[in-house]
Amino acid sequence: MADSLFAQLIGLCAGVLLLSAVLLVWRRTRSGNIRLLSLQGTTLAVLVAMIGLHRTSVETLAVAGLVMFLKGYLLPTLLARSALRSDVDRDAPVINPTAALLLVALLAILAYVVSRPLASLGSGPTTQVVPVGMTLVLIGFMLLATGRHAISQLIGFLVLDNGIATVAFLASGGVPLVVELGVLIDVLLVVLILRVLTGRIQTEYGATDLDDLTELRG
Amino acid sequence: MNVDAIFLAFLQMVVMVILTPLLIGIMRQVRNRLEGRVGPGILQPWRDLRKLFAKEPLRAPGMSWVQSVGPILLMISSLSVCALIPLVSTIHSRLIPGDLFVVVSILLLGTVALALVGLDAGTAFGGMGSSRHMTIAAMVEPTVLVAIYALSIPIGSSALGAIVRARIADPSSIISLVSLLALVALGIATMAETSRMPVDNPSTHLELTMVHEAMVLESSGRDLAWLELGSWLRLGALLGLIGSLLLPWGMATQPTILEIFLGLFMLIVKLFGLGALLSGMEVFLAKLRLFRVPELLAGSFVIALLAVIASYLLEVS
Amino acid sequence: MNSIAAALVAQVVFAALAVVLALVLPEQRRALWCGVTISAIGVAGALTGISALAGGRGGIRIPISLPISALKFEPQQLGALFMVVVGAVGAITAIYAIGYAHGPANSRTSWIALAIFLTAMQLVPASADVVSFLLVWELMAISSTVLVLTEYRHRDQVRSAALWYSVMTQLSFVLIVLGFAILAKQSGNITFASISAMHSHRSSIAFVLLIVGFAIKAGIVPLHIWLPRAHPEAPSHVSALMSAAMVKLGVYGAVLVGTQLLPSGPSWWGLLILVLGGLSALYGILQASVAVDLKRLLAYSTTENIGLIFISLGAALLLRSSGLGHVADYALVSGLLLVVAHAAFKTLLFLGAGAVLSATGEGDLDKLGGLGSRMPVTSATFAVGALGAAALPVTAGFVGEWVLFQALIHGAKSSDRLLAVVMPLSVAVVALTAGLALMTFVKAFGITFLGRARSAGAQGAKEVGFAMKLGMVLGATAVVGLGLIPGRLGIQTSTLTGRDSINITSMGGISLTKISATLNPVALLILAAATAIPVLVQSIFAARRSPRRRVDLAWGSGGMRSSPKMQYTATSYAEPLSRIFDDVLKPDRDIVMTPSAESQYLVERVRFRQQVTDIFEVRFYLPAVKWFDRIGIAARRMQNGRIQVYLSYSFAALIVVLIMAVL
Amino acid sequence: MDNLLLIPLAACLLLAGATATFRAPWLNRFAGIIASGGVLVCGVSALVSVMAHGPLSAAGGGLRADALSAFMLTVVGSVGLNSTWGGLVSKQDAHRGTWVYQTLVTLFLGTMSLAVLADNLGVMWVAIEATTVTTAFLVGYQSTRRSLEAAWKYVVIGSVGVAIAFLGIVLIYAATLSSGTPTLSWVSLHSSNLAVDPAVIKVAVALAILGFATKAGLAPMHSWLPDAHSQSPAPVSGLMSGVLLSVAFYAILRVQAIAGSVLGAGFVRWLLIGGGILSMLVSAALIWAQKDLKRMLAYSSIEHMGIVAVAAGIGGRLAIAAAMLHVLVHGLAKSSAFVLAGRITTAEGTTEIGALRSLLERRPGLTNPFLAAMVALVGLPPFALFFTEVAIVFAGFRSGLPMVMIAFAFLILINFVGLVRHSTLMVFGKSERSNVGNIVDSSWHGSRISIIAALSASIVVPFLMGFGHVLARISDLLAVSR
Repeated sequence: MADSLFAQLIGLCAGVLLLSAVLLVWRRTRSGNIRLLSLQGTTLAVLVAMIGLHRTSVETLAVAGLVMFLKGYLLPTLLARSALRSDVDRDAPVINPTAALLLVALLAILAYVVSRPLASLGSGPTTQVVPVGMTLVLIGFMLLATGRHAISQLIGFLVLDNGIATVAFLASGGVPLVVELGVLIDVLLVVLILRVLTGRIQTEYGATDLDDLTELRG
Repeated sequence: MNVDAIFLAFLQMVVMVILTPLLIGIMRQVRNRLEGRVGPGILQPWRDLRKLFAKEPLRAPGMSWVQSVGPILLMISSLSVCALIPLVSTIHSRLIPGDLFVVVSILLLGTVALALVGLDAGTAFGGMGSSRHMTIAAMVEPTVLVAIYALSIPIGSSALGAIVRARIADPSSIISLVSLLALVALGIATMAETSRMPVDNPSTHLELTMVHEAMVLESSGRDLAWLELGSWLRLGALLGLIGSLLLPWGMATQPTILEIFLGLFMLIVKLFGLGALLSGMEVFLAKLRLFRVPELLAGSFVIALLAVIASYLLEVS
Repeated sequence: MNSIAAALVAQVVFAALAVVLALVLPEQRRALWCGVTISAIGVAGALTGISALAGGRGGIRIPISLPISALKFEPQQLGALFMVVVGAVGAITAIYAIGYAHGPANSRTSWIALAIFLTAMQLVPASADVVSFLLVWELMAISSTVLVLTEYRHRDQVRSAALWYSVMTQLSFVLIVLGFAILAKQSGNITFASISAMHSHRSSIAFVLLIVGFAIKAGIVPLHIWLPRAHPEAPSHVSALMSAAMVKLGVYGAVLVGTQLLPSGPSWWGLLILVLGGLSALYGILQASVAVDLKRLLAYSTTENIGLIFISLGAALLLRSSGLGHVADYALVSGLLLVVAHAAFKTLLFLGAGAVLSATGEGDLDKLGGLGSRMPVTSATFAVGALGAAALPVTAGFVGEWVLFQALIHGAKSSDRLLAVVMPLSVAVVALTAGLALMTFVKAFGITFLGRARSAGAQGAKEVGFAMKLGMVLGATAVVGLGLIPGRLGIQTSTLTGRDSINITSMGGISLTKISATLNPVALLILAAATAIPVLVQSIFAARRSPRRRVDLAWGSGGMRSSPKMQYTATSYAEPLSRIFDDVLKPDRDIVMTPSAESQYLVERVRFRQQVTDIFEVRFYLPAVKWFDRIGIAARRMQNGRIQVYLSYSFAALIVVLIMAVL
Repeated sequence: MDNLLLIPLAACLLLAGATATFRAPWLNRFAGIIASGGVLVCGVSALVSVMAHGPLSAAGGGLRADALSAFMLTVVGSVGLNSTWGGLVSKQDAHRGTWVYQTLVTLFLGTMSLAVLADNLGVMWVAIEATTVTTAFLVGYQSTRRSLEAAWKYVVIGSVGVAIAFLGIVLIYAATLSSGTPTLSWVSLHSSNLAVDPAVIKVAVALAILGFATKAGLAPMHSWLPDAHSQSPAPVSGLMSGVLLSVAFYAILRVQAIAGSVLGAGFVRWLLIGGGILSMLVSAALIWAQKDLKRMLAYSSIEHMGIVAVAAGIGGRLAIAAAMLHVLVHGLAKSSAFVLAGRITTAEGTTEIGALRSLLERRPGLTNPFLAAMVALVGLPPFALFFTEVAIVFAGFRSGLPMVMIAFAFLILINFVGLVRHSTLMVFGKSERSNVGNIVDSSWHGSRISIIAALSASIVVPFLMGFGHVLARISDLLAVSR
């Protein structure tokens, strides 16, 4: 594949990732967010696939497939399942969307600043867009810290994880396979556990609103 | 030298035992005369003592061995003080230099004995007297020490004999500011320690104002005799000390018969003179309220301290 | 394995033996055997000290797995003196404890703790490097805390006393660790030898840290706060050990720092110690003079005595720094003499207080009285102890204060304005302290043992058993013995100062050669005896002529009204004094008048209550505790249970760290 | 000999599998004990052979045991043994449900062993994340509202933190990639001749340390810790406080070593010292007015991790040796304290400090060892934490950090006061509830051998010279090589 095309496609994917993240911050209907999440996962998979094609390494392509299955399909569906159980679809965030979006802008700038040293990892289209991954990480963290609801925290966690994966693939074309597998499985397990816990919380508290989970203080 | 010193020490003891009752007699007589009364004559204290030794002491329930041991302890301390301080002569044994601190602490031993006697009977007034007595003693001790400390600085020794000898050698030091301040402080301390006016009224019969009398209230017979004689000796000794510091001339510096007799004579003159002076003053003094006494003592303490500091600063300039 | 090492090992072996005995023996046999073994520990410690004072060297080393040099226990001259003191006190108190310990004080725990406590105390002055010092120091602290807690079931104050004690002790530990760490860094090694080997350096921070740290342990005002709480609550033999031995180790630390680790300091170092000492001496004796609880009185008098010792130490440093070396030596000697003297008479006094406590069940002076006839041995020995505490001849306390006075009056070098002001003031402070001490101990002895019983407990008191009497008699012997022939000890202490500036006189007295002052207690005794002869003869003659007559009522200014209630109590005895020092003591008094039913002008009963609190506690410590509580409660909001808040902590940390990383 | 390293992992997996499948009663009771015993044996023998002839490696270099790993394996084994044995349930309590518990505990031990044995940073990361996975349900085991809440917070905050750590590891890998030899093996990373870009490594290390610090319970990422440790069953609390924190800290040490060989000491030192002091401050502030016994112990764990962090920040032979000793002894003491606290609170039916009174009179059997454990935890002799804390102070002054050390010492003091205050109140304080005043129960409510052994071990350890060599070896291993 031609380098120029590759660079454009990479840029495109990065753009989509960033856009989906910003939309996640903006829109607060849970079902919509989950769809955005699957979109993000898919885009990530595409990104990986393109890197694989560019490097012509089967391993990476396999990983791309795995990512597609996991982040594009499995995790969003799991989330959707547990989201169905809870009645309310809207989620009032701790801070209002405007402030959140401004915060996102700041985080993006921060991400660019802190990933300045990473630019030295080598020229080429991939390293140029590493900051996007950083931004995703920070946005994910922000979603986590502002989510008022179990599901929205899960979403935030997954965005953060996507961000890390993005950085991983962009900066280094993916860590060794065994580590990669371990990572994916761990993420899966964590999400499963959180889902189980959400279920139990649902049964205990009748809702999955995190404001109820403040009995342990001091 | 040592033998002479010991001999002189015992001489001083004997002389003081003979003189102090007379001293008390003279003081009372002077007072009586000044107040326009005839008075019993100066031998009355001797008669009192003889009477008391003849009477049987009473022992109330609750009284312990302290009642009989205390007075003797007081006597011992008073006599030892008389032996240790320079009265007739400035010669002191090398074994027991009349060290300032030793003398003061032996005096205090007597004070303690007196206070314990007061507490022993377990009556209200005994305790009251002893409490007041100890409070005053506690306040007096620093004054005495600091005052004599002030006098001892020029000599650089705390032996009283040495101090007096130095003053004989250099009379000008007596009328120096330091020595005058120190002597004033010492005088006030003496009045307080020996419970004279204005701290205590020796001839009061009103229990609530008593200090010394309240302590001996329960004692009788020979116990009382010892207590009285002991306290008189303390007064005599302190007056004698002031005398030797104020007018050291004529005190024996060599153990020759002549000098000793001269010293004796001077001692008698000084004692009786000072006694008369003291009781003369007492006529014109009113007893202080007990809670005003600390002010007096604090004042005397400050004077003593000034004396010390002055002595340094004067030496510097 | 030379003699000293053997003796050190012997102490540890005895301690282990005592622990085993305490564990295996049944309750009724425990006291005897444990007591004997523990006093053996004490004897072993004293012997170690003596042989080290005699110039013996040697010790034991214990390697540890951390890369820091091995633990070394090698007593030097100075430490050896304190080992003797601690060992002797330990031996006497252990013998006493055989008779005293019963109930919780006879439990396994408290015997084990006692053994460890004594051993640790003896090893503190033996330790030759910082880490082992700190180790035994903390062992001493924790075992003594256990001992203070002995009677926690009976009184709830015991727990708070133990808490205060452990907190203050830990504070002192922290300060000492920091100070030693500074010195260790500067010298590059943790042994005392290497620290004192580095010359011409003055780390004022280290000095202040160490002095304050040791001052806490020594019960110096305003850090004394634990002492009047812990001493009364502990069993009496433990109070004796703590007050006579453990507190001394704080002094040991201060002396060690002032004379060996940091010998060449500026003059304000000495001044600092001097001021601390003066403050403690005055405040301690004031509190003691108005105290109504016997053991509390003794505790405050400990503060006073340590204050005097600090005065002499401070004077020594001050004089040395202003070039009066020989007088400085005398000041130091007086301090060490006072250490020994105080150990002797304070042991005795606490043991006596314990005897009174166990005989009457009352520690409150206002409920005692008239014990002199019921408990002759206790009262006689207590009287000796009181004489010592009042620094009257012929006791050990008097010798110490005499040397101190000599040093102070000769320490005034007129060219030095500082000395010219400080020395007389110190003389005045010491003199006032001595006067108040006199009053305090007349009160303590008179109210307890003279007069008539003020409570049923005092009425039915019986003399205590043999072991306790033996302990007290040994103590009294020490007090008088050291008071009569101080020469030997004086020479021993003067060798610690490097120059031998003290001679022993023909009568075993002490003579300060450099300033030509001599003290011959024996001669004084002979003089007193000589003067006593005529007095006694006259008394005997008079007694033959007119024997005593018993009357069934004291005159009491002529009344049937004189009931024991009418005696002066401890409170009323100290009343004039507490009025004089009202501003310092701030006692809270209240008078409740209950009028009779008929008319409010007829008063049925008047009850007067007066309580003297410790102003330092009220003004500084309790507010500090409140302040900490407020902070602690405020801090709980940090952890308010909201996961979003927690996550934002992490988020903030992430951002900060990232920025740090790229900057 | 090298395959020794496979044993703990295999044993744990097999036991877990067996317990999950057969659910035999004896497995339901002893699986954890057997597993931790096995880990302990392997750890000690690995330590011996490492000291004798150098590092071991197995599974094609995937598993590697140098002195540090072997030591940590020993710590995992010993503390695990203490907790599991101390938490041994009686036969009748071993109902059918406990197989889940035992399986998870066994897996937990396995994952921790993997974390300390893995040579590859990635694998180490996976293992540490796996500990979160295995412990999540253990924290929520009692499935009360509070335990669920604790579990949720634990999983979310913990896995987020570890995810950040993964980002750091990814960047490290990327850095090596640019240097031509892509690797995550610690050995090759630690060999200082690796030409990597310090700027990248700096960011990477910062992220990795921050992430692992979350698991290690360092402030300000500590917030999950008191909830999780107070809600999980006592043995699990013991395990988590005693070793899980230390295993996470082990990861920090590894990363620090890499950073040291690339960046030098400075940056990470201040990161660790800052975190450590902050943790001690947090624990001091929150212990002071603490109301819950188990939370108090949890905060004291935060304090001790802070102490270890400061020591690691100081670096150098003495500090590192002290830190290692501290990790071991704190593990033993804290697990004993947690187990005993668990028994006390179950016996009393409350964890409220305000409701626990005069324990020594009423439950001497439980309270005496608890007191001993507390004495050990506040750093008093004869327990080894005294030596380590003193040594850390001295090391700090030696490497020229006086102000830090003064703060350190005073924070230790404040923590001491808080702990002693509450403990004395619970143990000696007069009981308000008159009706409970009269019970006297001197039984131990469970096995005592392990606790006695653990406490006496934490006394004698500083005097074992062989141990000294191990500590020396470890501090050489972690020594900053430039």
